[in-house]
Amino acid sequence: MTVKLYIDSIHDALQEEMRRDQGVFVVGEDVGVRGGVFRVTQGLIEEFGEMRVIDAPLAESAIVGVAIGAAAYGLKPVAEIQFADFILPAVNQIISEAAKMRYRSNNDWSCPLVVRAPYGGGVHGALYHSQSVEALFHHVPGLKVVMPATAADAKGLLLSAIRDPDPVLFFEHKALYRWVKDDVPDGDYTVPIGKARLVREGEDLTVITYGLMVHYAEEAARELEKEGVSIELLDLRTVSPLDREAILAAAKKTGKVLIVHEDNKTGGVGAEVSAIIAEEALFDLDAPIARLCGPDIPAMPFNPPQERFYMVNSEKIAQAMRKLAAF
Amino acid sequence: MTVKLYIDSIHDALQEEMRRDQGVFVVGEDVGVRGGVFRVTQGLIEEFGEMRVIDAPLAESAIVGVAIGAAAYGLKPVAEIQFADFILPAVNQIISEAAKMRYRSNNDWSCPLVVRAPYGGGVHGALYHSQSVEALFHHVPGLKVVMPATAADAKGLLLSAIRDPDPVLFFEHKALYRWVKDDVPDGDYTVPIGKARLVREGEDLTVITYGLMVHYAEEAARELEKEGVSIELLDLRTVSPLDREAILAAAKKTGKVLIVHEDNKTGGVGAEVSAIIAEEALFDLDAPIARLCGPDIPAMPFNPPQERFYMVNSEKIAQAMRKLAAF
Amino acid sequence: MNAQSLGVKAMTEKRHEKLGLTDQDVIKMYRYMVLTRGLDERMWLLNRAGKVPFVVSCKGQEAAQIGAAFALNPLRDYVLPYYRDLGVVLVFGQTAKDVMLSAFAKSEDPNSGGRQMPGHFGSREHHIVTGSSPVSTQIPHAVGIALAAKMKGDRLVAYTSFGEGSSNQGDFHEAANFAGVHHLPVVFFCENNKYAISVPLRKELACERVSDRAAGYGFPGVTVDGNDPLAVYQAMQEAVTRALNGEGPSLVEAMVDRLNPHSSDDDDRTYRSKEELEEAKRQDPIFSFRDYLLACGVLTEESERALRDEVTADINAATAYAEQAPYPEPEQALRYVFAE
Amino acid sequence: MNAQSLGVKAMTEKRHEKLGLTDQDVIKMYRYMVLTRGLDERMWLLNRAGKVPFVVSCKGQEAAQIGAAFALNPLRDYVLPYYRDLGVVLVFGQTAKDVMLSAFAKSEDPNSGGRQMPGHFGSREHHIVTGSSPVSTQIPHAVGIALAAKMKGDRLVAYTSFGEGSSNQGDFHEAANFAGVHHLPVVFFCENNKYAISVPLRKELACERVSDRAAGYGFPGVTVDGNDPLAVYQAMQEAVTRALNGEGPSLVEAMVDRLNPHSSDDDDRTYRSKEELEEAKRQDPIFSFRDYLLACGVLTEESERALRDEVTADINAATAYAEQAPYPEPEQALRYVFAE
Ligand SMILES: Cc1ncc(C[n+]2csc(CCOP(=O)(O)OP(=O)(O)O)c2C)c(N)n1
Ligand SMILES: Cc1ncc(C[n+]2csc(CCOP(=O)(O)OP(=O)(O)O)c2C)c(N)n1
Ligand SMILES: [Mg+2]
Ligand SMILES: [Mg+2]
Repeated sequence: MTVKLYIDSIHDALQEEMRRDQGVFVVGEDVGVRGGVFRVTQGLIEEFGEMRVIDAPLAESAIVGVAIGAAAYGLKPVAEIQFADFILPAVNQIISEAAKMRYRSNNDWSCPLVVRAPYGGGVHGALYHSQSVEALFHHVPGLKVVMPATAADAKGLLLSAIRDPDPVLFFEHKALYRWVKDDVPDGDYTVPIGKARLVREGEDLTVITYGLMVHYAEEAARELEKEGVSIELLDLRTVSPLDREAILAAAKKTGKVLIVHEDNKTGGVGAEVSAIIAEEALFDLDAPIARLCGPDIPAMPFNPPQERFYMVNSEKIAQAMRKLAAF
Repeated sequence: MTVKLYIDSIHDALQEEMRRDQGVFVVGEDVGVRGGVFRVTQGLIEEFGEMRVIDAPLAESAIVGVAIGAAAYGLKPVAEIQFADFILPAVNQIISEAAKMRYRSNNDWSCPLVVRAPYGGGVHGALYHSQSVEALFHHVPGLKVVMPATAADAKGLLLSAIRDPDPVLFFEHKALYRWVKDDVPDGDYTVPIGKARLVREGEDLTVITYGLMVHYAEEAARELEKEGVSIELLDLRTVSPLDREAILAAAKKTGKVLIVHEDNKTGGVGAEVSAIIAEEALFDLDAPIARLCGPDIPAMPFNPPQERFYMVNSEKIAQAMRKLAAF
Repeated sequence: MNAQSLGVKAMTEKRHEKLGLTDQDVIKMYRYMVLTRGLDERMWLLNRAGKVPFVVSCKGQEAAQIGAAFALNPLRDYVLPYYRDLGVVLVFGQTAKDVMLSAFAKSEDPNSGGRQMPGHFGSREHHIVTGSSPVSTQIPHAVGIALAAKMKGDRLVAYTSFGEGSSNQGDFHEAANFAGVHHLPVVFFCENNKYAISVPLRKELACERVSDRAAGYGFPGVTVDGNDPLAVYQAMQEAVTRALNGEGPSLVEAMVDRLNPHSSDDDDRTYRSKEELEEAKRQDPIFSFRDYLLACGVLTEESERALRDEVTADINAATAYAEQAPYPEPEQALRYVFAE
Repeated sequence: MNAQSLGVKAMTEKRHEKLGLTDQDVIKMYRYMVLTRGLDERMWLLNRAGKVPFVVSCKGQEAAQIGAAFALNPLRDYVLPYYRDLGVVLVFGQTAKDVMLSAFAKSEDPNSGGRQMPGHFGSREHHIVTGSSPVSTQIPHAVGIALAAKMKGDRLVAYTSFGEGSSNQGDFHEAANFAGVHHLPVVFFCENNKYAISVPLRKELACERVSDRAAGYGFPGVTVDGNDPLAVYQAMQEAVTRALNGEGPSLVEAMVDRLNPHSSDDDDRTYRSKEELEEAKRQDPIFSFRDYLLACGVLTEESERALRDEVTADINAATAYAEQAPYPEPEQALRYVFAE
């Protein structure tokens, strides 16, 4: 175990897997000599050369589309989209192609592709460098969507994603890169895709969340503990496929559920989590299923007061917890 | 009132609005001399000329992007995407641009654009001419998403959409085009965006749906009536913004809710409908909130047995109604 | 090229020999053209008879396709064909039976197990990469295959085809540029049939030729007569040689005529004049190539008839087999969303 | 062009007169260049001082921008500038105060009310169409504006700018083709600064010049020295004339140098040599244009200094105003998702 930054554990996963497997390569904008605009791929071009660390032309549909071709041929591309907001030009390649290659060929072809992208706000990123985009993809059969909250999960899930035989979208929260550090097992290990993590056990209410919000929810849970309210906190880690068993178990345990995400509320991942509970654990509930999410505005404004207004934070979560606990 | 086909009422809305308002024009693939591959725009080029009925080059991002520019300039473009499945190359223009122009300019610019697209399956359309795409957009603040089930609604909603000061996605079910006909008011009228339609009143359980499924649910409701089960049936008509009041009223009335859609289940519009109910009407429920939707497979296969397997139909709905009624 | 001028020229020279093609080679080419045409016409008939729900036709584009495919090596190269490229997948190893199984959407369909419409080719065994309906998405995939092969040191060519209309999609542009930057062994093959469904060239493109676009990606582009399989073969061979020599991609545009409506769902009478269509039919590449082969003595009237009879027998057997073959099981629709 | 050769030539001729520009015009051009540079440098300083969170710089590209904008008519034309086009929006009517309000993300920011990063221009009043961050999306919008104007019979030019890296996006291709097909009055202006963040030209593009791409869309493309505002003006003027005459779009590529890192978040030392940057700084267009104006007697040392002082005073006042201006109210973030 070594305490590592979230960003470093992602870097290490890439580096170690590129050493282990010649088929793994990285392609994206500025991933080479610049080492990525966030420095996730720093040093990789020096170690693995221009052929395996490809500074692509500025064209996301090609970055993903070319990676899909390489994946079909048997390589293991890890495509980087510079900001999750800029994945949209590649949506056709992701949804029409990557997600459907195995299915449409009746298992003859496949697409073992990873698309990495930094997402999320609270970093003065304004409308187009702050968005959460998981809701566009969690609905799409054939895609897996992973959103780690800790350094340990980031590495273990990224290794799982690269070794996965199907396409995986891997979203990294920008605010976590250099803020979160935790114990990361040394060497090779994987964290399974599709399994949630019970962050803390509690009796009074259940919070289900993922990404940056896991940390804010933890802060809020510690706060509520002081007030005598004990919180069960579930980190989904993978938003598609959802870990239904863990969701249902956590919901049933306390009978009160608060779903939290940074993304806009309507049609977000939280809606599906809520619907699963309402479909399969309704009579275990003692309170309406609450959602605390970003407001339904296009995205996070640049100016600090409005950015703060948009962001879900630990105070807002604590407030929602209190309300639900009192129900 | 005249009994009209769904497709004809869409055609008429376009024609009448183009007569009324010089600013309205149509742009898309094959919308001109061919009159659209489904013949929705038949005759328009003859009446309004090549300048207002534009056969665009095969490039959806440009079709939408150019229309956005024209809308910003003050015209009222109606862009046609030949099949909803092919809207994906235009997703960046729709989500990054159309949906955000008003917001990002602090109300200085706007985008009064309509994007029409035929969607849905059961027409031997196979994987890429059968998809429902509303779930990709209902999450996006700044977009309205309209999905009429009847000829009367199709015309009234399309007129509302064209006159709307903001972007509206207007999805037309292919199977309804020449199958459904109903009483359409003569002349100019609008149906408000964001208002659901109570199709039938009932006491035992509530079905909430939209599009083609409204008709299948009606068939099933008639069937169940014979069995002594009375069904409240709500046609959402607009999937974004959802008509929360109508949803909650219908849910509370019977205490049992079945949500039906053709689109894949996970993360579909039904999840949000369920979440709204679970958040605001939980204690009015007498049964878990059920969803009957397309399975989570990439799309509808071409061969008839598997296409039928995918499609939700009136028998499957009747089955789900019986189960819920017996709860 | 028209039939007559080709025939006359052929009296004095066997053009194919100059290209390194033997008499056997050109007979094979002709057989593939006839097989492609025969399958296409049969499927169209079956559609009109209500037996298959949808067909997309390659009628008129066979010479371009067979000329192109013969410049490739099915054991070495990969193809990412568009929906009309029936001739190419036949040369790459799909059989009449495979084609008919796909038309009838039967379980044994090698492309998709009956999941996709006909014309959506795919077969790992035959180096045919699975395709979809949204146009042009396959173009970056071809670039990715070429990139992967280069990384692994595999010597191959990735061939991808598309219509001139589809060359207006962003994916064409982005992929061509990527291939140009990395000097990848890709051949971009544009079958320019002058229509995108009903939209005529003048509303599709403002440049003279699609091949004019290659300069914007730093590689050569040529336009050839797609009714002449030997001209296409020659241009493709040059492109393949460049690719194999590490000189990078090429764009080859073949001018062809679409002799059928866009698909079985289309009716072209609203947008295409009878005269235009009749003129195109007079240029039918099957006839002109036959005339050439007869004129230079590679085929005789009898051997040509025998060849056609063999092909017809093959198609009949394939149709009969496919018609009675079973559909996939309904619940099997749930399989292969992910690896199992 | 370098300062000296320009200066020497200028001794014998006033190049701007040949282009129909008066002495007053070129002084105005120079003033705008100086104002653009001054605002840019001030914002960079404010960022380094921790006062504004983000800046994207146009340093080195002022001559291209001002040369381009002067060929347009702010009352008639519409601009869809990319994030570096500060010079263009100034010519179109934004003020130093507007720019500073945007840098500080204050409520009065005319672009977005403080919602967007600086460099995301927009102002209906000034015919500046609202822009976003994803590159190249504005290019089809420009085509749409030109289309709408043509439909309404309004005589105007839609100008849109982008970097050479952004010319690799599908949206560039699709929009250019659409404009070509419809002969629309659009000027595509590419500011080729030879980098897309850290990615150098040879990894971005395989063609010699971005202007080579115009042929693929059936309209002319030219490449000019972007350090020479008069050369840019001339090329732009030809493009504008073509557009207004109904002859369709043009692509003008200006070769420039980016004198700063990509943005305030970037550090260019890992990918750009000191020598290269120093050479670029020697070509600084502000100095060479000043030398030209001095050499041909349009400016004197004193009038030039006075001009600079005025500009600085303007920037100081704008900065002071913007710094103390209020932020928007938090709950106002909920407004204008839709029309109210
Ligand atoms: C992205 C996308 N948009 C629209 C369609 C519908 N469509 C299918 S083929 C076609 C025309 C293609 O024209 P072209 O590329 O010239 O090929 P051709 O059919 O003429 O051989 C269109 C519009 C599609 N398949 N994909
Ligand atoms: C679609 C999209 N992808 C990535 C980015 C991130 N990004 C911003 S500017 C830039 C480079 C642009 O290069 P170029 O077009 O040459 O313009 P320059 O900045 O050099 O003036 C990149 C990659 C973006 N803004 N949009
Ligand atoms: Mg064509
Ligand atoms: Mg650049």
